This record gives sequence, C-alpha cells and structure tokens, in this order.
Amino acid sequence: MRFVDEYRDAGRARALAGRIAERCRPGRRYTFMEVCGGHTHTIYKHGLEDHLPSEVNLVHGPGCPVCVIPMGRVDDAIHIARQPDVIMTSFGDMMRVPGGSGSFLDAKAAGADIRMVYSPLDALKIARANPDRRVVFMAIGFETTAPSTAMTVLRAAAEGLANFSVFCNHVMIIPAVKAILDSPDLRLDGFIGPGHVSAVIGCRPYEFIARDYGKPLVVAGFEPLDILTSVHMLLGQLAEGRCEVQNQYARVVPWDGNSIALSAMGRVMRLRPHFEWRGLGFIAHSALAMAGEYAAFDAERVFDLPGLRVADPKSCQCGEVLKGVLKPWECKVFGTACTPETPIGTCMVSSEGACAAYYNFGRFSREQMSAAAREPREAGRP
Amino acid sequence: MRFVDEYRDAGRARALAGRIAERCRPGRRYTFMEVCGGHTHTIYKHGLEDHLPSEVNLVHGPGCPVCVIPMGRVDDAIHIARQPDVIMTSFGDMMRVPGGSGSFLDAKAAGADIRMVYSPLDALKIARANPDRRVVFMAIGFETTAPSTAMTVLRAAAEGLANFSVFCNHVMIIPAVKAILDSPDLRLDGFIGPGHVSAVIGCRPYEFIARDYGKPLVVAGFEPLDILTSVHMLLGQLAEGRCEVQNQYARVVPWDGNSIALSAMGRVMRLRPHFEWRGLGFIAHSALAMAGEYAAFDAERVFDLPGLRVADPKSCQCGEVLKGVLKPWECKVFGTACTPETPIGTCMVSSEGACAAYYNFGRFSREQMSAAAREPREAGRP
Amino acid sequence: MTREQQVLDRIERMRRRKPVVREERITLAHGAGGKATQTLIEAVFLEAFRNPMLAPLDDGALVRLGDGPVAFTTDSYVVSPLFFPGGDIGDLAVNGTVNDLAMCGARPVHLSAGFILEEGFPVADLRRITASMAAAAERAQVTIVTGDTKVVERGKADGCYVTTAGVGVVEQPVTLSASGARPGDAVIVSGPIGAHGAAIMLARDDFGIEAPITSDTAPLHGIVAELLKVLPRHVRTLRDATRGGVATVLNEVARASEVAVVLDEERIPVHPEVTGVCELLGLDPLYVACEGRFVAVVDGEHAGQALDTLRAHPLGAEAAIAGTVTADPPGLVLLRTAFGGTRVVDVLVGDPLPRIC
Amino acid sequence: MTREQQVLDRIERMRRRKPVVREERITLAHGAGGKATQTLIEAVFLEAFRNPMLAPLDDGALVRLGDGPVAFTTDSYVVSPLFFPGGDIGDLAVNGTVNDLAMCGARPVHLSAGFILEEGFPVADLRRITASMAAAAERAQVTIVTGDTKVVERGKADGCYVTTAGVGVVEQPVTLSASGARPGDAVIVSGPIGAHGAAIMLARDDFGIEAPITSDTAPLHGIVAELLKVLPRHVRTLRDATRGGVATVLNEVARASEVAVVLDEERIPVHPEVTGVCELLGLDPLYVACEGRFVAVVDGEHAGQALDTLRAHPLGAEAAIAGTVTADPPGLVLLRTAFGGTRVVDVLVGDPLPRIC
Amino acid sequence: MCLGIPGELVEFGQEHEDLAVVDVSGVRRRVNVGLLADEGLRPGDWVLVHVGFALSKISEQEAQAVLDYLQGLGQPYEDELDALRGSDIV
Amino acid sequence: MCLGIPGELVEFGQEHEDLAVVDVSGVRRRVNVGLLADEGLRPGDWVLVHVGFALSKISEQEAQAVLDYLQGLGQPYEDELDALRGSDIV
Ligand code: SF4
Ligand code: SF4
Ligand SMILES: [Mg+2]
Ligand SMILES: [Mg+2]
Ligand SMILES: [Mg+2]
Ligand SMILES: [Mg+2]
Ligand SMILES: [Mg+2]
Ligand SMILES: [Mg+2]
Ligand SMILES: [Mg+2]
Ligand SMILES: [Mg+2]
Ligand SMILES: [Mg+2]
Ligand SMILES: [Mg+2]
Repeated sequence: MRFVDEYRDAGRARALAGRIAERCRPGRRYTFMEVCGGHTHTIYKHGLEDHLPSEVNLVHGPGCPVCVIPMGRVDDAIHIARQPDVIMTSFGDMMRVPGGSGSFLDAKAAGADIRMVYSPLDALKIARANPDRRVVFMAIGFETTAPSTAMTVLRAAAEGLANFSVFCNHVMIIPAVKAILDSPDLRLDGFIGPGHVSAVIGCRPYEFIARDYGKPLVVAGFEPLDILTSVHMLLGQLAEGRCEVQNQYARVVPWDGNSIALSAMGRVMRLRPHFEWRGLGFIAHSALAMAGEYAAFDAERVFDLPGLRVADPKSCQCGEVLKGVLKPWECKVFGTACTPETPIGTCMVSSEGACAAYYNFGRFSREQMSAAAREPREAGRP
Repeated sequence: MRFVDEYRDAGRARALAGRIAERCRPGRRYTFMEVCGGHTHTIYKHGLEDHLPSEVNLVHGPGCPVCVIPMGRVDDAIHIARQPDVIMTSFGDMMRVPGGSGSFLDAKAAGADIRMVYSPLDALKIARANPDRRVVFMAIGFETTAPSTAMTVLRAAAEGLANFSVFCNHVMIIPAVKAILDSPDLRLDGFIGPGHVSAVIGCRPYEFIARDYGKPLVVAGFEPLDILTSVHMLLGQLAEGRCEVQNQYARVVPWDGNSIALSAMGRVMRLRPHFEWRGLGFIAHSALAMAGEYAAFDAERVFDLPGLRVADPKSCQCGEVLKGVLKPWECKVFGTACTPETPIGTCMVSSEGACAAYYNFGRFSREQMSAAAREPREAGRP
Repeated sequence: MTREQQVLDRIERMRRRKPVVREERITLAHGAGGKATQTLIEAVFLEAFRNPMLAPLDDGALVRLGDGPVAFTTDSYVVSPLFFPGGDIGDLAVNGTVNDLAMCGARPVHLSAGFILEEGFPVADLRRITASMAAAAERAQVTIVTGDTKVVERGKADGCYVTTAGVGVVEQPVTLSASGARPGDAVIVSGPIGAHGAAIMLARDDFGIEAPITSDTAPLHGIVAELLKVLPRHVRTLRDATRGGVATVLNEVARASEVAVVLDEERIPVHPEVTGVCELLGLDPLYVACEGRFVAVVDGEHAGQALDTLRAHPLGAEAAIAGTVTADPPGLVLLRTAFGGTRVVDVLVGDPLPRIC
Repeated sequence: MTREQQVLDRIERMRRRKPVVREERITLAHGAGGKATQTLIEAVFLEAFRNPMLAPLDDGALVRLGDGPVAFTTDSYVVSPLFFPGGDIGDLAVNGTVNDLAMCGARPVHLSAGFILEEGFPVADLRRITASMAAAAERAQVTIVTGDTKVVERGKADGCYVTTAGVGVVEQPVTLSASGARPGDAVIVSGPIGAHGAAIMLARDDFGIEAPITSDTAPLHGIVAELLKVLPRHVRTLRDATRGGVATVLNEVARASEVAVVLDEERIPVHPEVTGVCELLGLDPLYVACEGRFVAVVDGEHAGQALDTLRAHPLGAEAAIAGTVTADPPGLVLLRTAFGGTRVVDVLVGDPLPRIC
Repeated sequence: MCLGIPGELVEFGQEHEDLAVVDVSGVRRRVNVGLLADEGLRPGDWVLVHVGFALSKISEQEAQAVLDYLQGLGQPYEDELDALRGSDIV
Repeated sequence: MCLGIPGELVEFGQEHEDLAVVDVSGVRRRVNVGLLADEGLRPGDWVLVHVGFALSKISEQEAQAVLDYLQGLGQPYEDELDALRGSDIV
C-alpha cells in the first residue's frame, strides 16, 4: 500500500533503531508521551518497543476518545437509545464502553436499536431511509472527527432532515494536554503529537507547550517508522538542547491545519464551559456542544436526559494511566478484574486504549517475547 | 362430552336410519338443503350419508360465510392490512380465501401483519396492547356471529379505544334463502334450518318459507343425530302432508331468539341496501354495515378502500353449488384445478364449504368407502 | 363406472402427478407438515438432492459407513414458546432426533446440536435448555458429541432454535419403511394422541384456553427396541406422529405402500382434554402433533402380540390397534366414524398450529 | 522476577481458570467465534453435555459406530446476505461441514440438512440455495441423505438458515487434534486468508466499500487427503480457519497443546484487497474468517514436504509456512511483525463482523 | 364458522360482570356472557359458546326430549345394538 | 478512532460535488471531499480518509522527505538488510 508499507519496513526500522540508541545518553531515562491512542495502537500492534533501547520509555496519553468519555454520558446515550422510536448510531468502538449500568451492547441485547456505522454520513443515510424513526448519531472523537460530524449536520440541515440529531461528545486535545502538563505527579521529556488531530488544527496550537512548559513536541504519523522517526527527532532536540514543535507528518499535516474543517466546526458547534473527562475530572473549555443555531439537531435538546454524573469505580486507575503516571499493568485490576471482555475502565475497551493495547498485544515482557520469537525460527524452517 | 357424545351414538343412528328408510316412498327422491355450512361439515365429517337411504339427497346451501364473500371485499381487506401501521385480525377460516390477487396468507407472507383470533374480543385485546397501531377486525359471519362483533364494538366504545375498527362483512341468512327459493332452476323438498343463526333470530323468520313457498323447514342442531332426526322430521311432514317450521334444536334455540343479541346488532349495525354474494350476485338487504353512530369503528370509513368489484373466475361454479343445483364434483374444475391447496372458488376454502368438505372427507363414492371399511375389519383384528 | 366415479378417478390421477410449488413465497403452511410441506420437500429438496437414500423420505436415512448400516437423521426445532408444560425445546430436540432414529430401527448413539440464538436471549434460559437436553440425552442413553453456536441480531430469530442430528446403529436386520404396509396389516397407535400440539397451543395463550394438558415428548427408542425384539420380522413401518399428526403419517404410509388405511375412530386413543381443546378450536385430533407417540404397521396376525408388548412398556400403556390396512382404495386413509359412517382422512392443508416443534 | 512479570503471571493464571459467563443475555459477541463464544461453549454447553468425545471441542467428534471410527460434525449457517460474491449460504453449508469432517482426517460421506425458513422467503431463492448445495455436494462427493424443514413467522428469522451435519469415515489411522502441536512443529496456512469474511462484509454493503473480493468457500477434503496420504504420521493438527480466523484457531491450538505459536507476519498470505478492506475498517486479517482455508501443524522436519504437497493442489497453490511452534510461553500466539517487533495475537474479543457463516 | 360448543359455566369473572369461565371436557376458557344477561345464569348451567361469547343457555329438558324421541324410535333395535357394542371391545 | 487511511482519488461523484471515490489497495469507497474544497483535487491525488471524509491531501514530496531522512540515517545498514531480505524467501 502506498504511504503505508514504506513506513513499516523492518530494515529501515533496524537502521533507525541504531541511530536512536546512539542518541541516548547511557543511564539516562527518556520518557515521551504519545498523546494519541492511535499511536498507542501502532506501538503495540507492530511491536515497536522491540526497536527502542531500554532508555526510551513511552507513556500513553489521553488521546483515546472512547477512553475519556464519562459513564454518565454513556448512560445518557443509552437512555436516548431506549426510546421506542430511536435508532442510535455509533462507531464500533463505543459498543462495549461501560456506563453506570451496562454498555450499548447490553442495551442492544435488551432491545434497543443500536447500529454500528463507519461514517456519520451513514447515520444520515439511515435517517433518510427511516423517516418514521428518530436517528441519533453518537458523536465522539477529537478534532479529527468533529469536522465530519459538523459537515454531516450541515448536510442534514440543507436537506431539511427532521429526524436526525447528534449526541455531541466531541472533545479537544489541547486542554487535555494542558491538564496533564499542570498535573504535579508527571515527569515527561517530550510529546509525540497527534497526527490526525493536527491535520485539522495544525501545529501552532502546540507552541505553548515548548514555549511555556519547555517540552519538545513532534507531530507524528501513524506508521511505526513515523513514531520511531519522531522519537529520533525528540532525542535530537534534547541532545541539542532545542525545544520546538516539529512536524514529522508533514505529508498529511499542514502547519496551519484545515481551515474548512475548522470553520465547519465553528459554525455547527460551540465550546462547552467545562466537560468531564473520565479519570481526569472536569476540564474547562475542553469539549464541544451543538451551537444554538443547530438546536434542532442537538440530541441534548431533542431528548430529556437524566444527565447524572456517575463516579468511576473505586478500583479504576484509568486517570493515572491516561496521565501516563501508571503503566497499564500497574493498575491493581489490570488483567484480572479488568480485561477486554469485562472492562472496568474505558482504557480497556478501545483497541487504542493503553490497557487494551497492552493486554491484547503486549502482555508478555519484551524479553520473553523476543526470546520466543528468536528461538525456534530456524528449527521449524524447511 | 355432555350435549355432544349423546348425539354421535352409532347405535341410535342405526335405529334412526331404519325409521328414516321406512318413511321414504320407494322410488321417490327427497331433496333437502342444509342451509348452514356447519351442517355440511358435520355430514361429511361423520359420514352421515352412510345412514341415509339412497332416496334422500342432501344438497348444500349458501350458509358458509367464507364461501359467499366476494373477491373485491377480500381485496379491500388486504388493502387495509397492507397499511404500514395496521394489524389485521381475522378468524382462521379467512386466511386462505382468494381475492383478486392473493389471500390473507399471501399478503402475510409478503409482509402484512395479519393475525388469527379466536374471538373478536381477542382483536380488542390486541388493540389495547398496541396503542400505536391500528387494529382492524375482519368481521365475517351470519347472525350467529354478528352479535359478538356488535358486543365487541360496544365494549371498544365504552373503553374509548381509538385504534380499533371493524371491517364489517356480516351477512343475513333469510335473504339468501329467499334468493334460492326464487331461483328457477331449483327443486327442493325442504330445508334443514341453521341452528346457531336461529339461536339469535329464533324460528319465526322462517315461517314465510312454509307459508309462501310451501317448503317445510326443521331448525337442526349440529351433531349428526340432530341432522338425522331433522331428516326424519322433514320426511314426517311430507308423509303427513304438513308444511311447518319445526325446531329440532330446542335445547339451544328459543322460538323467539335472543333479544339482547338482536338489540346489540340493531344498535351497532344497519342494513345495507344491497350486498354482493359470491356466486349469487347482489341481494337486497342481505348484509350489515356499521351504523353511523359507530362510524369511528367502521373500517370502511376509517380507510380509503379501492372497493373494486372483481368478477369470479370463469371456471368457477360456486354459485350453482351454493344454490344446490350442482354437487361439488359436478363442477368442471373440482379436484383438479380447484383443490384446498389451490382453491379457485371459496367453497373449496372453508372446511364448511361444500366443495372442501366433499373433497376432504367424502372424495370416494359411498359404496367404495363402505366396502373398504367393511372388508378388512375382521381380518386385521387380533 | 358412474360419472362421479370418473371424476374421482381423474382427481386421483391428478394427485399422483409430480408435485409443483405454485407459491412464490414460503408461507407457514410449508412448515406445517401437511400437503404444502410435502410438496416443497418433493419439488424442491428431493428434486435438488435426488439420491436413493433420501428418496424414501423416511424419518432418517439408512447409510453404510464402513462395515455396518447406520441411521442418520436431523430435525430443526423452532417451537414457540420454548418452555411448555411437559417439556421445553431442549428435551424436544433430543427426543425428536432419538425418535427419528428409533423409527429407522436403530439404537440412537450420538447426537449433534446446533444452536441459533437471538441476541438478547437470557443466558439463564439457555442453561435451562441445555440442562434439559443433557437430562433427555441421559434418559435416552445418547451422547451429544459435537455442536455449534450462532448468534443472530435481535429480531432475526425467536430466542433459540436448536437443530439436532443423530446417528444410530442398526443392530438387527429390520426392514422398516413407509412403503412396507400390506393389506391385512394392523395399524397400532402407541398411546393417546395430540397432547403435544394441544399443550403448545395452550402454552402460547393465543386463545385464552386453559387445560391440564402436558406435552407427551418422550424418547421412544426403548419401547421400539422391545417391539422389534419380539417381532423383528413382522413390523413393517414405524413413524413418530409429529407435525401433521397421525393422519399425515398414515397418508404417507398409504401413499408409499399403495394401500388403504382404515381407521376406527372409537379405537383411536385421545385424552378428553385434548378432545375438548380440539372441539373448542374446530380442530381434528388426528392432525395434532405428538412428540412421544408413534404409529406401527404390523403384520395382522401378530398385532395382538405387538399390542401386548407395547402395553407392557410405560410409554405404551394406552397403545391401541386403531385400524387396518386394505388393498383398496390405494393411497387413501379412511375413517370409520364413531357415528357409524366412513370418510376420507386427507393430508393436512394449511397450518392450524404454527411452530409446535 | 520483575514486578511486571509477576503481574503477567497472575494474569495467565486468571486466564486458565474455569470460564464463567458473566452476561445475563446473549450478545452478538457470543457468536463471533472469539473469547465470548469459547466461554459460552465451555461454561454452558460443555458443562451441560460433558463427555470425552465433546471435550476436545475439535471441528467434529470422532465416534465409534459399529466397527470403525466415524467423524460426526454439525454447523448452523446464518450468513447475511444469503448470496455473496463467490458463493451463497448453500455451498457454504455444504463446504463448511465437509471441511469440519476433513479436519478430523475423515472422508466426508453423508450430510443432513435442516432448513429454517422465514415466512415470505422467495421460493426461487430457496431453489437457488438448494441447487448450489447440490452442486457443492457433488463437488465434494457427499450425499445429502436426510433433512428437515421448518417455517417461522415473518420477523423470526432472516430468510433462510441452514444447519448441516455430516458423517465421514476415517480410513487411515491419524491422530489429529488441537492438542497435538509440539515445539519444533511448523504452522502452515493453506492459502491467502480473510477473503470470505471480507467478501461478506462488502456484500452486506453497510460500509459503502467495493472491492473485487470473492469468498474462498471451498471443500477441503481433497487437499487434506493428499496431505494425509503423503504424511499420515506427521500432521498434528488440522483446523479450518472459519469464524475468528487464523488467530483464533491458533490460540485454540496453543492453549490445547500448551505450546506457543510464533507467526511471521510477512509469511502469512493475504490478498492486497483484503488488506485494503482491513485497513479501511481497522480490522486485522488474522481475525477475518476463511471458509476454504485451513491451518496445519506439521512436524518441522516434514514441513517442506507438506508445503510441496499442498502447493501441488489447486486449493493450496499459495500455501505458506507461516510460523513455528515453541515451548514458551505456553498457551500464547505471538507474531513477529513485518516491522521487526513481536506482539501477542490474542483471542478475538467482541464481534467485528456479524454473521459471516 | 358457526361452530358452537356446549360448555359448563364454572365461574363468574372478577374483572367485569360479563366475564365467566366455561369448562369443556376439562378445558377452560373465559367467555363473555353479556348476550345472556337475562337468563340468570349460575354455575352449573350449560351454555353454547361461539367465538368467545355464550350465545344461548342450553336446556337440559329439551336436550332430553330429543334423546327420548330417539329412544322411542329405536326400541326394537336396542338388543341388536348391545350385541354390536359388545363385539367392539378389543 | 483517529484511524486515517491513505487512498487514491479515482473518480468524482455524479450525485453531488463533494462526493468522490478513493481506492485503497484495489478497494473502493465513496468519500466526502468537502473538507478539501480548497485543494483543487484531481484524480490521482492521494488523500487521508477518516470516517468517510477526506481530511487532508497527502503531499508526495513531504512523504519522500521522511524516507530520504531515513535513507540518510540508514545507509551503513543497507548491505546487511539486503542479505536479510534474501534469506527470508522460502
Ligand atoms: S486496568 Fe482497567 S481500570 Fe485499570 S487503568 Fe486500565 S482500564 Fe482502567
Ligand atoms: S370446485 Fe372450486 S370453483 Fe368449482 S364450485 Fe367448488 S369451490 Fe367453486
Ligand atoms: Mg419423524
Ligand atoms: Mg422427521
Ligand atoms: Mg429427522
Ligand atoms: Mg422428526
Ligand atoms: Mg461450528
Ligand atoms: Mg471448523
Ligand atoms: Mg466447527
Ligand atoms: Mg462443525
Ligand atoms: Mg465449521
Ligand atoms: Mg423432520
């Protein structure tokens, strides 16, 4: 595949790994946070850590929209889905996210009409095909996804579709990163910046991180070589005493972002004064609601919602994992009470959640896995 | 079973058969019409003709409500059933009755929500349980059934049920009998009167038959001995030169009928100026519609109906069968093109239709069947 | 020959013609076990799969596997409701397949079980069903050795459908077939008929009727083994009287054997409550399904011995000789009514009782 | 031992504990072939029916009937849509059961077929399905010898469900089982994976994706027979990689054999269009179903011979040695990624593709 | 269609006055007795049931009259009948 | 969630101007290109697809730049790589 396979080449990775190792000061520990869950997924899926020297430590950030949705919002969505004339539409990732009493999957099994869609436009298609039903799109995602929701609402408005609305849970990455930077218990050397969010917002919004907090940030692509390259670039900044925002992913990310996307978001949505993030608590100006002009498409106004806040389970340490303070396996319930089949925290649900990625792909220590992968290779070969 | 088994006794039947044979003048042919399809069913189901001498010839009348419903009314009912929010309810007998383009069963297979009920009250129950659907009861039947429909509508009105209506196809037996009496091609010696219709209308309405047409009539019960007894009574009147209305079924039929039933019908329904009977054509004042006061429960007003008249298939001779002019097997398509699986005429649908009863139960000549039933009895017995 | 007789002969010729499915769409009648089902099976399934083992359309197929003859059968169970007085879909699915093997003269040995579950189906109900399958399997001395599970979206099933298949060994040489009946044979019914269908109908509660009727579902391999032990060479045909009831089974026999079956209404065992339900709903018990009763056609001279053998078994205590086989009129079932008349007992048309098994 | 290692060991102990169904209701995940399916099967079905023939949970059961060993299996087919590029529910139902028998080392001989039809289903579609079953049966040299038909009300099925069961004879003594893999063995995949699941997904048209992908449904008895003829004693395990894909099958092997399976991402054959679909939808081809591919675990020393044999057969032209078996870590499947890393390939959680078979 | 079945009234309904329960050979069904409001129905009475309504109260006396009429006709045959019945027992 | 896939624009839609078709390894999907209205897209251009929308036009030049950067870093290893690749062919 073009723009994919080139960035998954093992030879190039090995070469780069050598350069990375060379850039590490022996004995020093470099801790970088990959903000985006997509990066977490890539890291584990490709076994990227096998190419990193032990000095480099990647911690997983809050950039998984499924992982940060609070239980109360899931309950509200299920409440909507349970209305007899409603078809709830949602990305597949949301299906297993637990609210205070069960997930979409449970609600579906109990009779709610909840359908997976690939695109918000598919939800619109369902709305057109079912004029006697109310079709709701469960909108989640960062700035990457919010423009698609906005474009969909604009189209619904243009068509005068009366039976479509959006339950808006879009969140914004900058306030979350800022919250992490303000958190006292964190020690980070730099950030791997979210590539696809940046395709929308560009690179400028990160400048305060380098300027005010003194942390370098490299906006990175999602192929494993992109991430390795970004690590190499971060180590380069540290080695040379620079502290900048760099764009490793320039093939996709314009420095100034996508102005059409930003203006669509601006028209259809407005900033919420504050929004709860699972594990991180309330963060000011960190999420989007539907703008007043599009109230007819706002599920929060179309439906009466319970709107209850549900406290996270006591045993859940997602907050610490999302802030990179704990490694997934350091959570007390990881892999025992909390597994992908029976997630307690949301980080265990999405394949981009740090806990799920670690559980599914990386559950064995690197040493043990590499040993296993090495040992019999030649034995069984003809 | 009380009031049932006593009237199915083979010994009593054989004794009575002897008395019947004694009352026949050798060589004379006695032709009696059993007006009611229930009688037709009994005759075939119990093999009653085995007890009748060859002089007595029973012909089957128009008293099967399923058999006389014209195709256009079936089409109208299917049109209603096809409306997306409608639940059509119907007695099982109606399910296979062909209209101009298929039956209820076909419409159901194609997606209409059509449900079998045992009682019109069950349709009411369905209406209560489905407030967001329009529930229609396909009302068919003679005066036996019309009071039940009327009582059901009165209850719906009392409850203020807004989603229930009746597609009224109730017909009346007296105009049909009169049409048969006026038909030039008929030669009858007397009537076996419909017992359950008479439980409602009583025996007086038949008096004109004896008085004006000179034909005796015996209102008969539905067990085989009831019918045999009625034949005996008719032969008695003929032998003695009497011509009266007699009530063989006095255990159920009061001479004056059921006044509550008659008044319920009178309140809820009104006479139609004329109504089409399948095979018999239009008969004046022969059917009931919903009265204006109950228009809200009248499916003919609630729904827009095509109301098209559909001509009977050319090959169909149901009219002649219903008038007793032809025996079922004398119809050219009987048993070949027209069978219970593929009925052309309605007499082949209901188990009370003459053609279906004959096809299902009596398809072999009496002689052949009796021979078969006699021959091996002792052989196989231990 | 009279004109009436000519007409009747013409009709019989029609009825023997190759069956044709006229409908464009499947209706409930195609699953009711009567004429429409037979037509569908012959015109679609038999036509497509035509082979000598399938052709007899018996309860199961006799096949050779390695050395010996093996019986092989399957049935899907879609009964509604899933739980009913006297049983549930689980023991029904085990007993039904055990019985089809028994009707082939085989000793049922192993069963497979395929489950189609509807999203949202309570796991507790599934446990209840599997427990009752396990109990039924133990009672019938068969092992469920392989299986499969599928889940379909809500609204694409009715809770739980079960398909069992079974294999059994044929240990003594018997020739059982619907085509084996001969004039002079006796027709034995193994017990009171119609209880299963009536129980399901009441359990469905569509008609507001209540009666103390429980399903007759039971494994018949034991009683059949007794019968075949005593009369290995004199039993012609065994059929469990499931969908379509005794009437349908006997029509199959009459047609396949080209004989007439003459039943005696008074000798057909029916429990009074079943009669009551049938009267109320205008049904004929001869068409109502059993799930633990069978019809045996037995050499007339050994009918008494057969009856004694059956009555000695708990499942056959009310067995009865219900009729006889005659040569004419071939292909028909006749009934001597209690009233002293005679009538045809035809194959079921339509579907009086949806989803009884 | 590090703290991380202690945590990981504790987790492995958890994973080996007796499975428990926690859900109150069946969800689509219970039918997806992954973890939830395994848990349901072990905690409900195996628990209720417990017996030594069922316990291995192989593709079919090996039973003794009369003299010889016989393989017996069943599967229900609920695929949506019923017709898809490369096949339909009919040939799928025949091939699937033929393949499960082949995976037991048996020669498939006879099939049964149970149909659950939805009221309103077009008879023409049923004819099309039965014709394709007949053609598939002929191709696989099996006979459909017995069957059953049920009809359910509209809205209680999805057109047509088919359950096939099959019996086959085991003609040469082979010991095939998921528990037979040993360190040093080679893992062979018989051809490019994931085409069936991808074809179904596209045919369903939920995602607006189009690609020239056809289902790989095919009968595997022939190619398997070739392999077993050449290497009767060196093939340890055969599994068709259906629901849950190659990943799930290999997890079953790793767990049952208490070995590790180490796959080599670059050696796993996947057609580029299948890769494209997976990339677009965020799926992993290792979990996407095949219906005409199998995984063979073969003695490492004979892996080359096995590969040559498979490649000589039209259905194995693209067969590949995709990995090896090692002793540690027992019960796990690992993948050497094309990128040069290593990761765990776990059992599927959830249901990415509803109703592929 | 005009199917009517005799049943014995065994209970009057709680829900509303028109509801009663009839027994037919041990089988029970709820019926509406509104059409027989004038008859002063009591448990033990028999009624004719049609599509869920009691249509008529059955007169035991009239029922017996028919049987008596038949009895009168059939006397000469009674002995023969008894003989026949005897032979029917298996 | 932020999954984005590179695809080649192969066709512009008939239905409305924002519709186009992308090809990913021979797999085609309709995407909305409304967010790239300013880019003067043409068939043959590559875009990043996210939830049915083209989010960004991919720059070949920038893509090559990364590879060149890696190439520069990796030169000493190239010979070893070739050897390794050779040994991988079965
Ligand atoms: S293991 Fe579960 S509860 Fe703990 S941090 Fe991870 S997702 Fe949250
Ligand atoms: S055979 Fe058919 S068409 Fe002819 S009279 Fe009878 S029902 Fe009518
Ligand atoms: Mg059977
Ligand atoms: Mg059968
Ligand atoms: Mg069977
Ligand atoms: Mg059966
Ligand atoms: Mg299976
Ligand atoms: Mg398999
Ligand atoms: Mg299997
Ligand atoms: Mg199987
Ligand atoms: Mg299988
Ligand atoms: Mg069957």
